[in-house]
Amino acid sequence: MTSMQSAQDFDHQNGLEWRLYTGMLTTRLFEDALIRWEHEGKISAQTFPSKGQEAIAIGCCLALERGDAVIPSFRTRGAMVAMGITIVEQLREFVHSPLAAGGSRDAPHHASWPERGVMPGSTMIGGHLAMAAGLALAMQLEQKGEVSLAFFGDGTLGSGDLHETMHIAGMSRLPLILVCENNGWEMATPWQKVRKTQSLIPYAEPFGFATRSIDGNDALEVYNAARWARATASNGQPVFLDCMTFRAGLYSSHFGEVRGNVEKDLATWEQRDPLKRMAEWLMGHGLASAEELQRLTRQEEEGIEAAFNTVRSEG
Amino acid sequence: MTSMQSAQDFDHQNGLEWRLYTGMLTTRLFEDALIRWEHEGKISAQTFPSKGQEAIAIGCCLALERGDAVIPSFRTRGAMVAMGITIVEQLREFVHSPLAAGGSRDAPHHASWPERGVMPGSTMIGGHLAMAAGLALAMQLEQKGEVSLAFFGDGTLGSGDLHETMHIAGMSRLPLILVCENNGWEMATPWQKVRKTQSLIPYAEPFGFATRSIDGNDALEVYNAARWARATASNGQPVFLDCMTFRAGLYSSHFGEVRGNVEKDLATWEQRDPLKRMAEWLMGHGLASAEELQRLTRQEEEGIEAAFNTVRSEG
Amino acid sequence: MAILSYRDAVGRALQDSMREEPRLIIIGQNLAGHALKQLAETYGKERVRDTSISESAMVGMAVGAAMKGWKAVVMIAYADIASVCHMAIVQSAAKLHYLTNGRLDCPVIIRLPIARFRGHGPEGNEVGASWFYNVPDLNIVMPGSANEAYWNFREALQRPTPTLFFEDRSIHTRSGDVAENSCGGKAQVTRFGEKLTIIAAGRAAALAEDVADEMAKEGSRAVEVVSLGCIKPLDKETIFASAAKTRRVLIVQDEPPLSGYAPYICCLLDELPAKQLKMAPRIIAGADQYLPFWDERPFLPSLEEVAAMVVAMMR
Amino acid sequence: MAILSYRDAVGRALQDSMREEPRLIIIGQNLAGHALKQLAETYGKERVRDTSISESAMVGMAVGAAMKGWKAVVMIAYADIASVCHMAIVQSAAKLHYLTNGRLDCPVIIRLPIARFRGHGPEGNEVGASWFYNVPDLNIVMPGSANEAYWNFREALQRPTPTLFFEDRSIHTRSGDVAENSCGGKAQVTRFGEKLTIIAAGRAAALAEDVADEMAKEGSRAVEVVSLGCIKPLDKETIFASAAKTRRVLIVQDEPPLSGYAPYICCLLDELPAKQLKMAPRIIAGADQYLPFWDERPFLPSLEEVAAMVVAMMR
Ligand SMILES: Cc1ncc(C[n+]2csc(CCOP(=O)(O)OP(=O)(O)O)c2C)c(N)n1
Ligand SMILES: Cc1ncc(C[n+]2csc(CCOP(=O)(O)OP(=O)(O)O)c2C)c(N)n1
Ligand SMILES: [Mg+2]
Ligand SMILES: [Mg+2]
Repeated sequence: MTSMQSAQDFDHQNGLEWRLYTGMLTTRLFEDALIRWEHEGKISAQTFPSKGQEAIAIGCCLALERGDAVIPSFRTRGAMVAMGITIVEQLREFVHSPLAAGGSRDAPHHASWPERGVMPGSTMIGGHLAMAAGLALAMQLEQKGEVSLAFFGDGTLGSGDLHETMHIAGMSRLPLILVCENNGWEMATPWQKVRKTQSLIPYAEPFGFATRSIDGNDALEVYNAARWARATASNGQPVFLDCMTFRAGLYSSHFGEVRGNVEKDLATWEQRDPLKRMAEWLMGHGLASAEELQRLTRQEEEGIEAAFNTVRSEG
Repeated sequence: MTSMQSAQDFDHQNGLEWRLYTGMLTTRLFEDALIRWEHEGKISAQTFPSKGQEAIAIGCCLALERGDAVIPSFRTRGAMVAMGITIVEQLREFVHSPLAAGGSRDAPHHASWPERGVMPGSTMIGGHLAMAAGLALAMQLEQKGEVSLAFFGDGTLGSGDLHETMHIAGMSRLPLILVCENNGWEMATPWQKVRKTQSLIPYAEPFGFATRSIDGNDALEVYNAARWARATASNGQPVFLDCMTFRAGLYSSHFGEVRGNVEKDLATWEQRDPLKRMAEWLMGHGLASAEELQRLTRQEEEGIEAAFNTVRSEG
Repeated sequence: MAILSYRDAVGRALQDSMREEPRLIIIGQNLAGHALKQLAETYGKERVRDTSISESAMVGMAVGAAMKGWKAVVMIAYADIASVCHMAIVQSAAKLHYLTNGRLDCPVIIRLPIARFRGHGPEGNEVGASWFYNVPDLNIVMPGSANEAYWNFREALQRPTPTLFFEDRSIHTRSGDVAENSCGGKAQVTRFGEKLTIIAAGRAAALAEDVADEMAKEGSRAVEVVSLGCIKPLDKETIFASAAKTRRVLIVQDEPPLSGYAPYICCLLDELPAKQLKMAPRIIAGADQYLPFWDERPFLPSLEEVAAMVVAMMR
Repeated sequence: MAILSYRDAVGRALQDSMREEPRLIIIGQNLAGHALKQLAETYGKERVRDTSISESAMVGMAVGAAMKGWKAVVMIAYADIASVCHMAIVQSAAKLHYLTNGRLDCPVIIRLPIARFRGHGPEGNEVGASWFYNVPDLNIVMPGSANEAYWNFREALQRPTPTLFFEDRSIHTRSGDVAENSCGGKAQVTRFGEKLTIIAAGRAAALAEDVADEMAKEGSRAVEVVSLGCIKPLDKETIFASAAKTRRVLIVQDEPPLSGYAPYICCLLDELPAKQLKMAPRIIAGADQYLPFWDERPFLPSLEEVAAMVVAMMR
């Protein structure tokens, strides 16, 4: 029985599954639009598409509660979406709208809305993890049961900061959740060329983290694991979630790497596309029809275009 | 059967056991003298005494071969002794003798004799490990079967550089031996206050290191483990030796920390003093008498004083 | 307020801050067991936190805690180690305020004791302020007196941006009055004179005062001393006022001459209308080399050198 | 030798060095799979080494390899990341020669591409040379032309001390002749003029040349340009000669004004006998703030600003 079948408390359109689906859908379509706009010269920011990995951001962030904080990686736009930052608000950072909360100072993939739990990340691989631990430290001192969650790519294993952070967090029993977007690639380099094991769990365990390796392309499994992680971390044991996934898109919209022999993997992982699987689940459970989902996609696309026009008119 | 009983190829005064013993003895007496001279105002360098830990440096370095390189920690004076650097040569660095090979530039605990395999360390905890890996990298490229060995304290677990170095060394199969002087203390802080496990092995294994936890106060066990480590590393698998020991002296001659409730531990570990145990082994095997060892101690002490006078007269 | 030694002034600032700021934490090594035993007993290990030797994560965590409205003092063993956490200081701490468009503050002090004349060798006797001198939004304090030490510490915790606190151990025992009113962020005219202004900070400021005092003993009121206290941002008003008065400026710094407050102040003074100064400002700086274990003094500004330059400039 | 783009000149220098120096290795990320595919195929993965994202260990390893007589180029993804390996650069690489009293050399290049105008945001658009400007024994190259890029690279590998190679991607496509003879370490008078010298490096030097060219089009031969190429150590002879000739000096740098070559050169010129210059040297530097994602240009020296200052200074 996979978690897809075990989900409960379903409520059409407001139910968890629909929220997982729409969160992933919005992320996918928004990032597609960002790349398109960039190539059309309408915006100048690069995008690090999370295509194929959306379930991780959405599943984790929907499992959080008020007061929790999240630091996205450069590839976790879904975190902003799931934390309730609207497309308009996000777009403002790209185009230097006078209404941009962050003044378009930080790179848009690190844009933050601190009062709503989306914290600024770091362009330095691994650099944001200690900050996430510091948030957890403050939460521990405040004793409200809040947790801090950080996303990062599997390449972060190379950063000393990951290990230093795990060392202190484990020892201090911080309410910290580390979520690895384990897509097996660092830019154009497959994990086998630079490390021993794809899983990062063996490195986290000795520091005292509770760990789980999960199917990062199964939104419900991610969600359930994140709920468990939240409870565990809030109780004083930091958690490491290793989310196995695959990057279906390019490293970034400007990098244009060629990944050798990636076609077969791409085809395999297309079958495991989290959005597609969630759509099938919804349809399989009679909770949505193909037409309904298509309509939703069109609506979302239109909403994204409309948001872009809104934001451009603010300038 | 402990390694103490299993040793072979013994040859009076030139045999391994005698060399282990005299190496440790010289180190102990030399460090005692350094602290005494410092307190007498004759030298101005601080000393980080390896008292109680001498077996690690001596056992490891006697296991090395020509062309191998070692980077001592700030507490591994025995490495210089075992690598054949004379007391006179070492002392020159303390007193800025015109004959000091290093010109008394580096701190004397990091003094180096590169052409004889003693490389400069780092005052930054963990900072020398990547350099040791770089030496190993050069050795791997040169294919002469040489190995690189670095000593460090257990507090180094906190340094990101240790993990980064293990990551790359494991993946590149470098001929690197990491030797942890695991005395359970970081200055005035016992390991329980800052980390989960005393052993560092769980952190090294996932990176692909061959590992062994050993009695760091048993010179023969250290030697045998280091021989194994040398063969293993030279064959392309880096090795992590976790040498359990205890710091019988102060953190340093100038720091004067008070370690809470350390008396009992000190008493226990006095029984396990590597010098004493080796002396007992020699006497137990009829290879030395108590008088002979006392005479040796006096000789060594005189030699050390003589060396000091020699070096002072060079100024 | 009280006559205190420089060392005690820092201690008092820490105590008073802990008492008055309930959301202040201290992060460091060997605090409870050694360096801050008493504070740890008073405020508990939740607020006086011992960590592993992980400076990069320590600073990052302080920044994360600041995101939740906490303040932090990070205790670094000695100034040179700032290089280990350069990323965390520059990328995480100093940029937080800017990146978030002022929505988050970072009232964090990184305490960096300069370990002069203690035989630590070239990796333990540097200042390192110039590694950070051109970093926007980073305050740098270098007190030359108990008063400056106390107030600049207190002031730093009220700032929205982080502060490097370079405390010079070589003047730890120098005593002075800690005033009732804060001099935080302000330069002090600590000796009044007519003909020449010496601008300096930390040990160099103390040195300048000694020169002025020696000359005063011989009846000369030529030398005015501007002790910076805070070297970034600079109190330009006090600098310019004194320069306009004496019309001769000598700047003294311990670091080598290629950067630091000395060349920057020199450039600022160059912008004065021609003829305002009688001659171009002069600089005495440390030698452009590392400082050997054996003796740092020949390579640092000395009383004799400063006194001689004063005489030469007034000829 | 050939007309090459700036980018190709660096590529050629790397190729020629690999061919001519059998004991040269390259350490970086994404080399075999992307950045240096061809070199990796030619020289194999032993000499073109992909590693994890571990800049601190990468630099440390290069230093270790240098201890055995190897040379190394460490490829950093972009200049800002130098903060991650500040310790390895300053404590390990730059000090090796000094600490060992010249017994070991460290011919290591750290390649640091400046990622200007690419929307990387404030953690991806800095230069960071001033973090290192006051570090003894560290060479800093900042080429403004293909010629300077090629020869300073080649020269760097012949030095006993390491070199930071700040390559400015914003002038990657600028072409120029690579001369037969090395200009490594030497400043170049790239435009000859009579009345005013602009001293600059990298992008700023290219800017100065553009200003001189524009003025030349209008018939003015006022502006002379000294392109530094190597900003540390400085070629004082060329600087002083040009200053003595034109008697007006403007220094332009991209970094903020508090440190870097600009304030240092300004101080050097202050030491000239009074009246040698017609006016105090002037500086145009980047603003004392971070550069926003949205647009870096308003905060950096521009053609218009430099041209206007030239006019103002000659009035
Ligand atoms: C300290 C540091 N080194 C290098 C880089 C350049 N860089 C950006 S992303 C990346 C690869 C990241 O791989 P991974 O963590 O697996 O994330 P993914 O792209 O797969 O999501 C690298 C090397 C950086 N940003 N920071
Ligand atoms: C990066 C860094 N942080 C802090 C210090 C200060 N320091 C020197 S030794 C030491 C404790 C080392 O403990 P351990 O590694 O266990 O060695 P031991 O003294 O037990 O031999 C500390 C914190 C340092 N030298 N470098
Ligand atoms: Mg990845
Ligand atoms: Mg220890």
